[in-house]
Amino acid sequence: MNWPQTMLGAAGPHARGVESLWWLFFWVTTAVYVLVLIAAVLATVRRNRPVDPQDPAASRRAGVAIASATGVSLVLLFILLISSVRTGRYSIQGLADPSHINIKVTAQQWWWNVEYESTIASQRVRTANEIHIPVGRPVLLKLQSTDVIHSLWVPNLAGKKDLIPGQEAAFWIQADREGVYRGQCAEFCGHQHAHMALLVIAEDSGKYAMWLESQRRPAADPPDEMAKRGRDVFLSAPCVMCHSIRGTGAGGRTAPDLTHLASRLTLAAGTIPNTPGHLAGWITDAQGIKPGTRMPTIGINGEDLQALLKYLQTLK
Amino acid sequence: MATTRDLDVSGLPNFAFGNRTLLWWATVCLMIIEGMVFAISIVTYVYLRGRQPEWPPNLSAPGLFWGTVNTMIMLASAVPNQITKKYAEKLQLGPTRLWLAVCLLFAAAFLVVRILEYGALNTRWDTNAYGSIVWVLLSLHTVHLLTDFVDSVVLEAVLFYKPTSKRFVDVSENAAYWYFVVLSWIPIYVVIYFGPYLL
Amino acid sequence: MPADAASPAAIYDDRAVLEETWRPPAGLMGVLSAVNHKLVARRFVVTTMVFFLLGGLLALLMRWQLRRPENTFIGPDLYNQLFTMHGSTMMFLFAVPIMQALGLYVVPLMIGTRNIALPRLNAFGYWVFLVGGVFLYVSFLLNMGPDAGWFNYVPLSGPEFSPGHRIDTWAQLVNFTEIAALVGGIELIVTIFKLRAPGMSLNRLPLFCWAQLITSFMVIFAMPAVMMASNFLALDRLVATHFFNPAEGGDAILWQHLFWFFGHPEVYIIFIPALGIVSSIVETFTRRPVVGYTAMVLSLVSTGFIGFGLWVHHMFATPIPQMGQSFFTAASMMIAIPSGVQIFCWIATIWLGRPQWKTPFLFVLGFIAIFVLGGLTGVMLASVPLDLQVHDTFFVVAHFHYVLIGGAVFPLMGGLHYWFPKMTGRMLHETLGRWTFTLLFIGFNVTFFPMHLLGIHGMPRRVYTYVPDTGWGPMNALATAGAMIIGFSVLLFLVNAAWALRRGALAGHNPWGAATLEWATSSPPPAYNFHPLPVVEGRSPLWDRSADAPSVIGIRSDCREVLVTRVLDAEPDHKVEMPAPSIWPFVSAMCLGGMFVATLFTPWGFVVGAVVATIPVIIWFWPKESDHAGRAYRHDRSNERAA
Amino acid sequence: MTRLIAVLVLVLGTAACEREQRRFNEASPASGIPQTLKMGQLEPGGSAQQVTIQSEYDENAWAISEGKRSYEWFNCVGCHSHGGGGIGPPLMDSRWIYGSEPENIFATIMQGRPNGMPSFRGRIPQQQAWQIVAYVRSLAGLTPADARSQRDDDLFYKKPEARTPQKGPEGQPGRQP
Repeated sequence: MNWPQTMLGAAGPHARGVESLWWLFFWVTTAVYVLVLIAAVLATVRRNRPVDPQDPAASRRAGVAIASATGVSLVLLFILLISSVRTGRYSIQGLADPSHINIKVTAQQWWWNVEYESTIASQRVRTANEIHIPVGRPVLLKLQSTDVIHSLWVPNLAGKKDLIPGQEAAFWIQADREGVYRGQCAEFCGHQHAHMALLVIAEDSGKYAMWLESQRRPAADPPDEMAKRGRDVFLSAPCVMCHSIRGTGAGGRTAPDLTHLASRLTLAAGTIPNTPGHLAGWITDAQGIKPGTRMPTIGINGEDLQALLKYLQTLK
Repeated sequence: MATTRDLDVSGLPNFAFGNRTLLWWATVCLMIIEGMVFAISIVTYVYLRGRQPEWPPNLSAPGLFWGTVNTMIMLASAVPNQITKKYAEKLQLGPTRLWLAVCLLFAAAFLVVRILEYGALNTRWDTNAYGSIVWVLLSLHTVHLLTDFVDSVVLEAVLFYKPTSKRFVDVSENAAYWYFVVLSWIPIYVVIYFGPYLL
Repeated sequence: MPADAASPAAIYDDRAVLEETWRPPAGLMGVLSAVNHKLVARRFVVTTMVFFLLGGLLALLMRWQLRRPENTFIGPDLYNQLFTMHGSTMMFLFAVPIMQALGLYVVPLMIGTRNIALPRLNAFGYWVFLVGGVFLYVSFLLNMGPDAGWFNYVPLSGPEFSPGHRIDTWAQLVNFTEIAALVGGIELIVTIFKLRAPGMSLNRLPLFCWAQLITSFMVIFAMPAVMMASNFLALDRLVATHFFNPAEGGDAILWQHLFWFFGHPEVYIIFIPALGIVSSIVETFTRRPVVGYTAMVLSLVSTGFIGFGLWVHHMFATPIPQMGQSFFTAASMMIAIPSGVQIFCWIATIWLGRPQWKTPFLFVLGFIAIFVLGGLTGVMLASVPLDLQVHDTFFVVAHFHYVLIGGAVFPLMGGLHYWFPKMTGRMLHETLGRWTFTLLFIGFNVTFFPMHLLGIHGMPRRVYTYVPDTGWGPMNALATAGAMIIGFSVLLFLVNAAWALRRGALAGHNPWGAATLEWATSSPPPAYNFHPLPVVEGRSPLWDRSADAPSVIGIRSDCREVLVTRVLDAEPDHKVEMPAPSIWPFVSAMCLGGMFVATLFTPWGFVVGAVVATIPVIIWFWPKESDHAGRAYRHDRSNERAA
Repeated sequence: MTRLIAVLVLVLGTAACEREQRRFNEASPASGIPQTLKMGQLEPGGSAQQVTIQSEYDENAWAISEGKRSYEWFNCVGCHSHGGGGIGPPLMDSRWIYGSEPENIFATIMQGRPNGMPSFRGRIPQQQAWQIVAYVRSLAGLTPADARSQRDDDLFYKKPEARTPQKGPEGQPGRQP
């Protein structure tokens, strides 16, 4: 589960631009800091001090030193300003590319709803907490929020962008290297702000197309008897009030779409790995793992639970 | 060790008017605070207007009659206010009491008209953002009218009870604050009543 | 003024009579009705330090929860209250008020007058502040503490997503502390403009007073923004207005604009008085006036102005047009220049002067070391692309602790060590002071430097825990250890203060050999501060005081008379009588507090409360015998007549 | 005098604590349906002692707001709209066909009712069901005013529940007043 989540391991053009800007700022400010510290230490421990602390000549020389130091800092700040504005302009540069992919990301209290848009209704894909993108192609994320302010931030790919209820924001990301990049909500949004992560899985175009194709298919019929019984348990449990599985009667829109749950790497917005054990723990005691989450504690155990787990694993 | 160059201040007066007094500077600071409060409310009005295609959103603009009447009364009240200030700074007790009473009449008048103004707004505070900001703008100014009215009433009572020189300074400062309350109504009046047409 | 004709001849310049006229009343009534600026200010400093300790305890609890991943020491609900209370306490109940309280104590002494300009208003300001602080902590203990962050973004803090009255507590706290700050601001401006000793023209005003003056003007211009924002939020939550309801024309970003238009000047309101303290300490402990007086004053003024022009750098991640953001990048970088000039001037002063290694001076060196680093990370945050990476992460937490603890708490600790002898008459223990500094310096850096790395490696702010696989565990454990060290150093300071109050060495008039006027009085100063009032001849009154230095005579001792001087050249203008101690500011503050708390539960609480709160204010203003103190009034009580 | 203040603070304390409590995982007040449930006032012999189920969610602001969210997420709005009724009966007035006590409303949700009220047994978990019960009672003004919800971030279709007048449980079937 330890996927990269750092600003210094840039895997996309936007993040790379910012990383080089960071190192420019870092070295300039470190140099200034060291110089100021040296000046302060020398000033404090120097030996041969002027007899009259207020002698005008020394004061004038000090005035010249202050003026020149200020001049130098002005020039340095100007350099940093220009480089910052140039790097900033680069981050909106992706708009020109018409072949970009449109994804609508809706942030809700404590998970991310991801929808791959398409003019043909059957081509649309709805998944949660994971964004698959092809390597090398710019991706336009349309950001919305249905409740409070969240902030989408995948440090390896780009900066963060707030999702404000009542407004839609456009946000560009692009990955140049394959890999799984972890991101997290960066604007305080309530009880489970700490466990609201998402994964951006960058893969080559072939794998991405195969993944998209598989996500478009409805849920496969359960192969064996136990999985079939699991589906019946699912359709008669509280799950149907909120979740949806295309191909079955469950059509709830207020919670993640579970049609391809088994294909996801994590559960509960990047909090726990997607293994049967964790899935069982999450179903029976969601509040234990994420106290305050909207998933209620479901009273399923024993035989029903095993059947349900078996069924959920078939949802590849 | 009293030396010859000591500064003898025993002859100085023990009260003064205008920007020589402490109270004048405190009132100016208060005016800056109240001015910022009004300015921020007006900026909020303009900001909210910017987010709406139609303003006021499916409501009719506020009726102009009572607002304009009230503005006239307030501007007119500047005359007795100035006279009160003149007599106060001449320390003439009788005329100061008289003209301060006249100011109180004007204050009572525009407070009554203000109640009618609320009716002419054609919206409640909880209808939408427009209603909220318009009610807040009008209510903020009304709070200032009320506090100014209560100040003047208390001052008038004090002029009858124990009129010392310091009280005349207070009357003169109260007149200055009265100007602020009346003049700060002008931009709010323009925004509330002519905002729908101008913005 | 008493009727001169009937009463016996006025008594001028008599120390014994002065002593009697200015003596504060004893007993509980004396405490509740005190108007002497030193009594009120000392109480203010102690109260804000208590809130500092409470805020520190909250911080330790937070650090203890974060010391390892998926810790269950504190749940999310309590943790959200903890970090909101920590932020609100430190910003509203400690940082801004303590700088003003220090100003209320030192400024009247430094400019050579007998009391603050509007003493009863000063008492009222303290009581309103106290009611606000007690109200916040009682609510917190009743599980009603705010839990949406110290800046309380809507719609999370709106009526739909914050049920109950937790956020209303925050909104009312803001009202309390704003009134106290505004009132303090007004007093300091009027005092510095009108009550300076003759001869102290504006270009001889000490830098500490310049800092307090500019801070007070920033308070007056900035605070209304948050007052309106918190009242808009309270209206939205209690009477269903729609300022922040996107469906009915409101907007969530309106809150951010209103709050941060106040928010950024607020951090300069905390920081600029600290610059004043550093200037005072550097001047005294290098035995030389600060180099470039005009440059320092202009830097303070320009920091104050530019401070109002960069609030949008808190909102770079919101969908605000890119072009607008670059303007704020430029403004945010430009403000580094005045601070830089001041640092260079102090270093030049140390270079030319003869530094003494006393505790206050150590805190100034600590300030330079830490604040400069914080200022430079601030330049990084000014750049939009960099800020989009590290905004709302632990990098920002590290930045603002470097500029707030480094930039304000270090100078404040230096200031407390510097003025402690003047306030209490006792010297703090030198070695204990040095240990306090060393522990604080080490503890601070161990706690907050790793947070820069945490922020770069993706740890967001305000998280009650984190997943183990992120690898943030070790650095968080290190930060928690550092927080413990900070706790020890604050404890050490308390021990030092407690010890010094009883057995500290007796501090004479001027233990540090300083230059400013407050060191001309005894420690602690008498109730009337100066007898006779000094006449100022230069920027360092005590250092270049000639043998036959003139002083002011002809001020009455048998009533609380104070000399009012002109704004620019401080020429004597007229005399004013200061009001005597009165209980009514206390009663007014309690009624106002009752009104604000009642508004929490019913909108009618505001209307009824306003009427109830007006009564004590009118009585406070109503002329009464008890308004005047001093022997002049005891004779002609019977035949009071028009002047 | 100080004892009086101490008592006052204690009372204030419990009231405030109660309203602000966030109970994430707690067994709801009455998991099964109590045997004392009755549809009518008539019963042979004397009136038996009535067991009252005091759902502490009534005074809890967070539970009521969660109940409001579940009310909208589970599409109760479809028939009852926001309390004004439509296909289903209105919930804001004081006319209760099957009783207004917490356990009556809980039974209605669980068992379903003729003319279209579906049965949600097994579909809505216990805790969320009791939160919806608390919200429905707050719609009718049967719960303390300061715990009810204020306006929400949607179109302003009606006054928020917190400002609807407080009503006592006068004369409904199923429970003696």
